[in-house]
Amino acid sequence: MTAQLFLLLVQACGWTVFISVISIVLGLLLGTVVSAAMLSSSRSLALAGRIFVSFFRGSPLLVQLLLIYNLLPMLGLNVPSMVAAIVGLSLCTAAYQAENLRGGFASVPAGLLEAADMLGLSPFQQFWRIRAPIALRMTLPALANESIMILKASSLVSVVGVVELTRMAQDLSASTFIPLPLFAAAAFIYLVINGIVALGFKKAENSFRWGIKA
Amino acid sequence: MNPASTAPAPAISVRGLSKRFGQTEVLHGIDLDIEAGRVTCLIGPSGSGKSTFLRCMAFLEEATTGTILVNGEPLGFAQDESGQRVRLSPQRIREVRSQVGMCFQQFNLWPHMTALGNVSEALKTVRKLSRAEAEERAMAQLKKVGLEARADFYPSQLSGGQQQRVAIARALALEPKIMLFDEPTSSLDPELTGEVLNVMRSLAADGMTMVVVSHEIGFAASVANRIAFLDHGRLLLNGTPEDVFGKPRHARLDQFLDTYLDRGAAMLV
Amino acid sequence: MSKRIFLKSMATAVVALAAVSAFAQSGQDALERVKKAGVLKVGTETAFAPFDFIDKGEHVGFNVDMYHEIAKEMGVKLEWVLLPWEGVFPGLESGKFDIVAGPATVTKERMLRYRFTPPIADSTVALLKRKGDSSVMKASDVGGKAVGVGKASAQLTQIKAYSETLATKVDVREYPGNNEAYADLAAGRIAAVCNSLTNIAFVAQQRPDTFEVVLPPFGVKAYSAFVGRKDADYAKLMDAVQATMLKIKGDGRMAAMQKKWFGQAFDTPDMVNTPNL
Amino acid sequence: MTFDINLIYSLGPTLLRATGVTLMVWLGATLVAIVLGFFVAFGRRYGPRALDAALRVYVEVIRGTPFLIQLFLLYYGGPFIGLVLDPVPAGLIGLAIYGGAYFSEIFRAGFESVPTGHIEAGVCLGLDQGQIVRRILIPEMTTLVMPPIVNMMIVLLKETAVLSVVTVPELTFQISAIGSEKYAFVEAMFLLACFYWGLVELCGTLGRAAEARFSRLRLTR
Repeated sequence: MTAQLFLLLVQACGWTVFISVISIVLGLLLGTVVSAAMLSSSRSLALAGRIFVSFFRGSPLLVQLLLIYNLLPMLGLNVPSMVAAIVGLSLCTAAYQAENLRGGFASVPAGLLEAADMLGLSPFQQFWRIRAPIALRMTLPALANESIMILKASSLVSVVGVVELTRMAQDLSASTFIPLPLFAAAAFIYLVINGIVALGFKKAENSFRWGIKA
Repeated sequence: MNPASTAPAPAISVRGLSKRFGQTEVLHGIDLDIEAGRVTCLIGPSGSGKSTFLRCMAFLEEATTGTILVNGEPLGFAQDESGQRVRLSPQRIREVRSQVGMCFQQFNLWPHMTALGNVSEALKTVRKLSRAEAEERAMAQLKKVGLEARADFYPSQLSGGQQQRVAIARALALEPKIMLFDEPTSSLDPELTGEVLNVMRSLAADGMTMVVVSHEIGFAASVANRIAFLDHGRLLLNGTPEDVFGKPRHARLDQFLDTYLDRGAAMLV
Repeated sequence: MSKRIFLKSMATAVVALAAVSAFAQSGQDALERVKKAGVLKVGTETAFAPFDFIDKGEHVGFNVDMYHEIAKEMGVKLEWVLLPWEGVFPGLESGKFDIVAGPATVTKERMLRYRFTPPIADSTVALLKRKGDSSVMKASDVGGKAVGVGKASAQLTQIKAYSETLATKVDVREYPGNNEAYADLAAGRIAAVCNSLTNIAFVAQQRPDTFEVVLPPFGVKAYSAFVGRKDADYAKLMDAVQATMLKIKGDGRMAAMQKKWFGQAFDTPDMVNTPNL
Repeated sequence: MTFDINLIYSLGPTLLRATGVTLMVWLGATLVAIVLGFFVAFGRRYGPRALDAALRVYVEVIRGTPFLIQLFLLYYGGPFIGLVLDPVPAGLIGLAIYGGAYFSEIFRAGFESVPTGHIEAGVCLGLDQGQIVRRILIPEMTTLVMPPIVNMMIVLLKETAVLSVVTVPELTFQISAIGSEKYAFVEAMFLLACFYWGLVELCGTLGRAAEARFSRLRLTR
């Protein structure tokens, strides 16, 4: 295990972080929409939301990525590797985040919204000023967990041609045949990244305590 | 305005109001006028429908039949030319409802905003005031309820009584003509009810039209100008405290006072 | 979600897949498309030394040199699409690239689905053992011992057939990939790994302190080649690649590349039409 | 694109066996992981400070690294420190260690939700430690921890696919073989999606039924 090999791993982890961060943010936005659909009074909208969540949580991410990368071109939409990776990971995490947020939205006490209603806040204002911040704060620990899950799951995007950390470790061990040190080094890098992410979320949780003691 | 008129126009006028949840009818054809500038107390056993009735007057519950006029304007539903009951536009509902403020049993303060944030929120988002102006007005309201020193505290850092006073300030900030109180002291420790009742007393003294659902019979007897007694979704009694509480008493009321009230309060009346 | 909805959505997925595959049948001729774009796209996996691998961060190997020559002869540029092996064939089917490097051992079963180019290497199998393991000196010594091999690979067929010829059968262990088998050989669970000589010679050369090749090779003659599609619209492209490769083979360039990457030149046939496997 | 449906039929018995292996490893590992997670959470909350610190390292390292890498190091690295495991035990142990870290976090939240007053009440009534755990802690937190446990079980079910890397003959290992043997990669992909989606839906349905049952029990008691 040379410094040069380790440097290659560190470079590859750049893609891991890049793809994961974009996917988590996109997944949060899409997840909000999907959870709104699931909570909506329209039955077909709620059903569509449920099927989305069921499929993207239920089938292997590997298969989802292969479908996006290989099926869309047949429909005349050629997606480059990076786009397929981000779309696939975003859809998958959106399904998980939608479930989290659904719980968060449901747990915002109805009275808080009645109070807003009495004061004349429009439904839109009620959602963005009252409901969303509280739900997001309540699901922040779950979002932290999901972010770490996605950082780890991003190792699968190599199947659509993005060489990230795990794939680089595999590729390098297939030419140097020293897999154990390479995999241990990759594990170490994941641990460092995830440690930073966990710390960041702890900080965020602490700065949005709203006077509630830990 | 008109000294000749003994009965001023009612602030809220309820006619033939019924409410059903699924198969169960919880309110049966209630007629009631809420007088302007007076305090009306709704009392009754649990499950008598008094909270539901109050929530109908706030349009948080939609009455199944009947009409509610707020200062002469229909709330939520109106009769069209053919006498058909039609739902008004959300815009119109909001306009009429803006005359009504409400305080809840659970305060319902928004946990992610400070006391000042809670009070100034609607001034900013609904009244579209500038931040500075909204906060200035909010501060004045907090001062009224004696909490200007707690402006930067989050609800979780305030006692129950303080939270309810912030909630009152929040409702008053929009300058409603009528204030509805839904059991404002029920979830407070006994030693904290006083501060809330004092705020309500001074509000009454300022001439605010108030409708209060309460178990505080002492408060009802001493502050209210009118008492309405509900039982099983029907308005059984409606009159001055002297009329209602004075002897001879209605049998159901007597039973209620015996069962539901602590002896101390019952002595008062 | 109820079972009915699940079945319904599964059925929809099947129909969609069928519709998509029907749609994909009708395409422009592949050779015309490649010529027009001026680019030949090649898909491969970079965990298959010495054919395709990563050295100092660069994709190198026999395939890189070989396709460089093919593209040059055809007058087009070369574009690599690097995927893990499980992503390579779906990519070929969906037209992400025009041909696969690989290579793969030519077998009857695989010829049913794909078209092979002229072979590029002898893929006769041999054994890789731990350095200095005196209990395995020749291939037949693995009788009664555990031998690792890639799951469902051509080498699996070879070692199984070979096992039948021995007095005590070989304990054949199947691995998801060759690299896991090498790792387990180092870990000591197995006595040897069975793979193409070209691959294991490279492994032993990279880690001479750990591994050692058991010579001579055994089993039936087999060859490995690049893989392309059998569809009609790919016929001209595959013909062109085939002709180009035979030209490169004919003038000795292929032998030179084999010498560079495998340490020896192979005597391969122009085409494998009836493989032994 | 070629799609050969007959391939799928011919694989029937193999797939049935592979499903069996997947379910067996999954259920076995889940069981061990839940027990492990419970004791880790218990040790962290009620044990000495040093134990809490040590267990915390375990939880954070396991949650911070991909399961694939953990399993690879356990199976192929283990023999270098004298730990030689067969594929199925290695898969079971690896999955259990992985799941245990996550379950311990779920139980930690569960323990925190039980008011100390309830435990003190038990102590006052003279219950011993085991009785307090069995009769107060576990019943009280069941409703809270059931949904995340079901969720985690689904995650573990999908993670069993990784066991193919240490040659456990489960679904992914067997299905991907039809890819490498017959080069039928598209069929393999389709089958993988169907099998896992089906299993996950089944697990989710059973999980919800169990949740409903548990919460009914709580209400009627």
